[in-house]
Amino acid sequence: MGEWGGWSTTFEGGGVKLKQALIIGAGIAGISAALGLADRGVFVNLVDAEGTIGGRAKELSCKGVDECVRCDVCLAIDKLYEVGASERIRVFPNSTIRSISGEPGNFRVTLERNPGYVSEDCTACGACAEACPVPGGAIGPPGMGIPLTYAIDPNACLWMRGEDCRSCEEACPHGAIDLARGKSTKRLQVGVLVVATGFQPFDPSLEPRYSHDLIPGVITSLEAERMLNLDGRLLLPDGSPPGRVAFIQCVGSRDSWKGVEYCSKVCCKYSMAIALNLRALDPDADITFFYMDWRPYDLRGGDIGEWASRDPRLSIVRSRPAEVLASDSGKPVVRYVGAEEEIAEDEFDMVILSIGMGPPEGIGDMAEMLGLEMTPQGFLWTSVERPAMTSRPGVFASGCCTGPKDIEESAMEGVAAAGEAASFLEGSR
Amino acid sequence: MGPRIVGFCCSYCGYASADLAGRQGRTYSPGVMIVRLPCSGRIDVLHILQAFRKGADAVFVVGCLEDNCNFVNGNFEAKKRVQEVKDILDALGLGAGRVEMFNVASNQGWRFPRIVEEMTARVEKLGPNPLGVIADDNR
Amino acid sequence: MKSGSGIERLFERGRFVVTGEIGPPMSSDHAPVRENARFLKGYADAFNLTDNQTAIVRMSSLASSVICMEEGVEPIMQMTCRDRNRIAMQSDLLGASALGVRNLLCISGDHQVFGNQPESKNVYDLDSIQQLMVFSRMRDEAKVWGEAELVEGPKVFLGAAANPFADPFEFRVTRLAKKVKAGADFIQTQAIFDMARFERWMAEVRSRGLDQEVHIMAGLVPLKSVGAARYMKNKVSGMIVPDEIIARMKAAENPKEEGLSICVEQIEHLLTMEGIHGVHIMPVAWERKLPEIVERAGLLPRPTP
Amino acid sequence: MIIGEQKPFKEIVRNLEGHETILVAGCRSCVAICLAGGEKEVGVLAESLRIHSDLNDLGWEVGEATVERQCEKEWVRELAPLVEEVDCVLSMACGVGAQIVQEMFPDTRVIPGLNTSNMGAPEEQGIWSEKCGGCGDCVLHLTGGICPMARCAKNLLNGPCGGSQDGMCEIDPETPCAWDQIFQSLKRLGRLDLMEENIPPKDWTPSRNGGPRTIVKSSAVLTEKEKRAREGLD
Amino acid sequence: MTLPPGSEPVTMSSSSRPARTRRPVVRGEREPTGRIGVFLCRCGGSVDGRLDIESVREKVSSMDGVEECMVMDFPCSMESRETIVNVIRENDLDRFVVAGCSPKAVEARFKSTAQESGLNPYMVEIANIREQCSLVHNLSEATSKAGLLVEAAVAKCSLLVPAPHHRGRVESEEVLVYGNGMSAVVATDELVSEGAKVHLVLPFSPHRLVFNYHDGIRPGHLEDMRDRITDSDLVRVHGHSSVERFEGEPGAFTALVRSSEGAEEIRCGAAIIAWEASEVPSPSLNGSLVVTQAELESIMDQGRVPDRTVMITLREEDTYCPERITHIEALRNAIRMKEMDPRVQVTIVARDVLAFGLSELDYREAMSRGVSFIRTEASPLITVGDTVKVRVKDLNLGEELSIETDLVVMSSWTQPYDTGHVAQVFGTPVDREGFFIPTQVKLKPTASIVEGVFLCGTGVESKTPSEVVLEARSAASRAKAMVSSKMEWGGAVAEVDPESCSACLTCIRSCPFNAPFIGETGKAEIEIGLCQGCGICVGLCPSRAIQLYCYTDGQLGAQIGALVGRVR
Repeated sequence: MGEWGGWSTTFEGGGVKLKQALIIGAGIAGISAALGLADRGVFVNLVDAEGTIGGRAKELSCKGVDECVRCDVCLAIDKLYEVGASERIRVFPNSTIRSISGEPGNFRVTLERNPGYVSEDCTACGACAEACPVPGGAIGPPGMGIPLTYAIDPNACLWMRGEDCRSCEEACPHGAIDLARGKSTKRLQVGVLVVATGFQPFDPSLEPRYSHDLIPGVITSLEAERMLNLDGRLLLPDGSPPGRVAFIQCVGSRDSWKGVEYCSKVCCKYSMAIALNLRALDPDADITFFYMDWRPYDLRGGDIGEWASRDPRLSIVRSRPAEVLASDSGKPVVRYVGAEEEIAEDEFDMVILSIGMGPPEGIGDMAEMLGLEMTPQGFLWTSVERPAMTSRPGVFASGCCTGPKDIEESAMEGVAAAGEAASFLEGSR
Repeated sequence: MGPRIVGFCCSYCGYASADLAGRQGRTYSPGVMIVRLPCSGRIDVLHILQAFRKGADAVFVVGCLEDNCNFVNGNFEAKKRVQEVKDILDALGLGAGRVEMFNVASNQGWRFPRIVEEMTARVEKLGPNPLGVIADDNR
Repeated sequence: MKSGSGIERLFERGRFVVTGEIGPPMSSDHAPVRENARFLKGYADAFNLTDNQTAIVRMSSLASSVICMEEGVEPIMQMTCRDRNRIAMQSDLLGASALGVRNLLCISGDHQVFGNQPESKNVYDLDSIQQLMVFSRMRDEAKVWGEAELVEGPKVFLGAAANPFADPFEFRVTRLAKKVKAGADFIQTQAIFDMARFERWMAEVRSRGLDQEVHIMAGLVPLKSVGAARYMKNKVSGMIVPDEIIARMKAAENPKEEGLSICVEQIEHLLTMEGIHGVHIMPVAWERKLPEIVERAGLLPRPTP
Repeated sequence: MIIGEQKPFKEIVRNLEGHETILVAGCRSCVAICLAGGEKEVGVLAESLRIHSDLNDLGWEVGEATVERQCEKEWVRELAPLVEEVDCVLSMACGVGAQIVQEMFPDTRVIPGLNTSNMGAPEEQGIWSEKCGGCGDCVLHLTGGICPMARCAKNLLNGPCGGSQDGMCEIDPETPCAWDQIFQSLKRLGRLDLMEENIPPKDWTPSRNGGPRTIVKSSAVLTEKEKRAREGLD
Repeated sequence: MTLPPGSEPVTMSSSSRPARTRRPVVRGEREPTGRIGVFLCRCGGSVDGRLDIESVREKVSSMDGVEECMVMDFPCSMESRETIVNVIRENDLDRFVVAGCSPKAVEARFKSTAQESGLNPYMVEIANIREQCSLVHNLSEATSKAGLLVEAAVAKCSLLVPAPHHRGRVESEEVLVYGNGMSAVVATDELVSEGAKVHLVLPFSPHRLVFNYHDGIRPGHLEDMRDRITDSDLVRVHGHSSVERFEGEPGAFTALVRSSEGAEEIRCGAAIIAWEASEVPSPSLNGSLVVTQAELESIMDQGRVPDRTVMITLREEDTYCPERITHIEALRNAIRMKEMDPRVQVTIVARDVLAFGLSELDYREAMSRGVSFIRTEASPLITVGDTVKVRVKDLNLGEELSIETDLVVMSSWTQPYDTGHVAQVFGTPVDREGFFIPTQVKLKPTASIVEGVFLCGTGVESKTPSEVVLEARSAASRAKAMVSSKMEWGGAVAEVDPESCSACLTCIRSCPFNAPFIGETGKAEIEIGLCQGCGICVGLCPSRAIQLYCYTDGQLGAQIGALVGRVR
């Protein structure tokens, strides 16, 4: 990245307002906010706990085959390039907020740089991976994130496991690897904060009755997305394409037993997109949806009923399955209450759990540190009338950390946050 | 270096998909040469014919997924241009299969190598472009 | 008397005229025409000799007409605008008249795409209305088109076609009027299946008094099968076949029989319709059924002209 | 404008047999606009011909040139130096252009690359249809601005014939019936009376019946005197 | 994509255009000399080591035109870019090639490098020898392929011409908001609070603006907002007015606003179409027994609650109503009725209850308060006597129910009106029902197909009030960002050679952005500010009269030649 100029403070009406922003979380909302602010000449520090930016979107996949199904994921990925190209945005990967002091317009922030072991000097040349003696490699190649850096898997790395191997360190031409690196800190002074720490996907192990990880072929929608991302189609553990696929909606949504009372808003949309991908690749695949209410967030052509009416191999069952069992052949069997109140069982090759969104990890501490109010559901509170405005001036929030939303809406909130933050800095608000 | 294949790639999707494939270390035939276009809609029947005359064994054009073109309908235009070339190739007896249009998304890193596979397979089926052979002989 | 043709005389005497149709053969052999003529003689007052109907090359209508006359059957020679320019048309008319043909039906003719010569070039130097204008002038003023005098004009009773079932409907009567104005003496209509629409058309014809100026003959085609009905409904443009007719044909266990009855009923109905001076029966490729139809409709015996 | 379309590639190649140096000559006028014979089409065809030659080792030399209007000698003259180099010209202009090229270069064979179809107009991008028959005796004022000579399959002057159904022509359900359109148009214009009149047989003399038609605008023609004056004879 | 009814598919008259296309002056750029510099990136081990960069250098430095060819560690780093600037100046280079990472990552930086060295920013070509070469092929393959890629880049680079470009302040920082409801007010409010000057054009007087509260927005809030902005001296309200013409380019639009007083030309840098759909009155309404949700509310406002109420959220012709707001309305009103009198019976008939996100909580509350729900797919049959009977097929029970009730409440749904005209004026398409079609261009929320014109409100698609607020604010935020940032255009833009143009209109018919027009010369011209550089017109032009800077036929031809013309 090199040294980095352009850091100025502007003196405005009231107190000092640093024309700099700190954005916590480099998902689609954070990125949209960052770009929006950079557009207005504000310098942006983009902080993310992960090694690369992109947030959840980089785990998601395009679900189109020749035709776009409007899942918006590619668009989110394209934004990463813009961040990489912007001279006004500085990215801090592997970093979290240790402390924040000061007042709106002049926050003093201490970042904690976690040991990514690989610094941002990494150019993803791959020398380290080649040097790594661990079978299969302890150093993963970069995904599509920015900055492009390799990541070391502490569980596989020999050195971490107490052996004396530093071959990657030696191999790295840029001295970007420091296996011994401990936590480091970085101080920043900024005028505004934007919290965009995203969401936590529902953990399927909290829903044991659906036998995730117990029965092969039972996967979460997120795992399905990763699989699609990897090579463009959903396959069973044995590598064969699934002939019969079931989607179970509202796993970790609309479920007070799991303490999740709200609807995650996007599951109907994305699971239908996954289904469209299956259909495009296999016109004969039998697809079944188990759902309670069909809520297509995208109004244009998202109605499952309409699809089912013209696709004999798509069945829709208005029922929340009781459990997923294993058949004698070890395949997943969905057990549910059928139309006539009877207990029905259907066998499938693959069962996809459409998991919902929960508040992001550590949002509580974040809220406490920043003195922000939260909603009963554990998200950050923001005003309905000013969607990016939190309970504290100078601190804004956008994206799923304020409630479930899809990529486009998150991006919109990011943009709105940029507007709020910028006008706050300009003192016009 | 394997068959000569020219890929005209929309900067938003095909080109990005190839970049991603590279980052993810997905290898493919080095015979593939990518020409970056601002949009697949920029493709011109002439460019494709030029490539074949110079001896390309196959040519493919990559545009964004349908209904996802950054310029609304550039990828549809490209499809029509490619069809024009197919007709000409048939008339010339070179085989329409040597040229193809693909629609991909920028984040489909897995897709680009598959496209290359597909086109390489086609060349194996149709044999090398005779013009390429002639050119080589004259070199 | 304009022509002294048989049907002209019958019309003059206010008789209900019946005409039939004889399709010239795709052959140079005169026998088929003769046989049909002999067989049909006396069952209708005159017979149309079609002019390369549906643009399929057949024996010329002039030659066929003459053969009929040799059998003592009165011909109505059809002449399309498709295949002749105004020179050929006028000279053929003179020739026909010289050979004793007294009835001539002026039509624009089916487009060549339907026939066996789709690559041919059509002429349409004149359209059917202009053809009437030219011919009536030749007859009434003994002039060819332009000013040149004829030593002797043709003696011919001029017919024209009318199609109440083509579009735009509101213009159909006007077009009849144009033909009358152009010199048509009698009209043969397109085959009627949609009787309701035909009556609407006739009502307007009467309201404009056209039935007083021209002899209107209602066209009829006996249906051979439900297939034939469907074909005419769907394939023949300018032809309307109501669904009830199709249903009726479908229902009948003996469709042929049913087809004839429908036709007979239509005639009986038409006999009572004001302004209808005759029927023109076209048993397409089914000539031999004409006698039965005429018989059952109680139109026999035919009067002597 | 004049509407044409490119001949099938195989036919063009057949017609070029026996020639080795070929000039593909385009026209920037009508045929360019109907995407048949402009610089782009010239380029594509020329490149295709080169590939064909290379493939079959014919050793053809194919040149390209596109002039403003191939129907005018002055523009066609620009081709002279190129035509000298070749033994045939593949004209991508309409029939008129091709003839002028031949007229200008009587010793070089001219081969048509297009089939010239009609005088028409674009309906939408990529679709053109015939509008005028060039009969030399316009009746549009009587026919609601729709030409029966060009647009009626039987060029009737007293239509529509019995084959008109639902506004479509009897020849196929895709072709609109010109006379139905005329009727509707006159109805809109409130001039249906024009259709009551019998239009008499057409005078074809201004049309294609006296050999090639020649229009003379005397006020624009140089008189003998002028010519001599120009040649400085007087 | 359908154009609004009765609108021209293309505008071609130069009258509807500014008199001239703007030709940028390229200041301080040196005359092309054709001297090329090539900078090869080792990129740590990700290029060097994976291919033999030295042999590539040897191969390339011998090419004609190549004056300087050097291998660097990271040309993209600040220091290296300074080095490049110096090398360019010292060797009087006027164009250069960088071989390394994907141009998508680094192009922007080297454009500025070019400018810093006094060159036109588009005189640089980038050879992707990393992502598309060194990372995917083995050493020998990668080496020879890299050679070809760089050769090709040089071949193309040698034909580059300085591209027109412009970077400068917008001509107008004012924003036009054209709307008829809530989103217009919110968008204006956002713009004002961000300090932008606004022209608010309304088809009627601001006091006729009506708002819908159902989604947590404080009642009265929007009225206050309306009064605030109408009083603000940053806002000029054009009541009873319509926009009749809209032309120009981002940062410099001209709108003709007509009101009863007459017409006025307004300059603005961006525009927001904030159109609200309005209610389609449900056809089957019947006096006092069958009412709309709105009517129900006024009944409740009078403190009255019927004992038995059936709410129907299905459209007449539809199996279900996709509009979230109708469901939220139904739920909120049902809850309110139960609050007023817990004994009343309330039944909601729906196929699916569209209680997205947190509105699910309303759904739960309604259920816990004893509101009953009937799932059905066919819209119910209503017979009105002295009471009302509702016949409906219950999907769960699978049987036909006949419910007697005192009141039936029909959800009314919305449809945008007169959007056809607006769409025609602004050149933004609408779909069959009249909804504005937002651009599909890469994740630009609220963007329309016309650069600089943004869309929000239920005229785009049905939304809940809170979603409208969000959309309106982000539209405003983007508009503000646009007018307060420097306008940049040019680079890869199309240009017509009037000599060869046949004015055939092919470009005009095929351009998705309406950039080409017929200028005063009678030849096609291209509005640089509108040209997005897709090159569709270039590929189509029958006279090959259009070229796209940075991607001319010649440049691409040279590139293709270098890439393919090789021995196997």
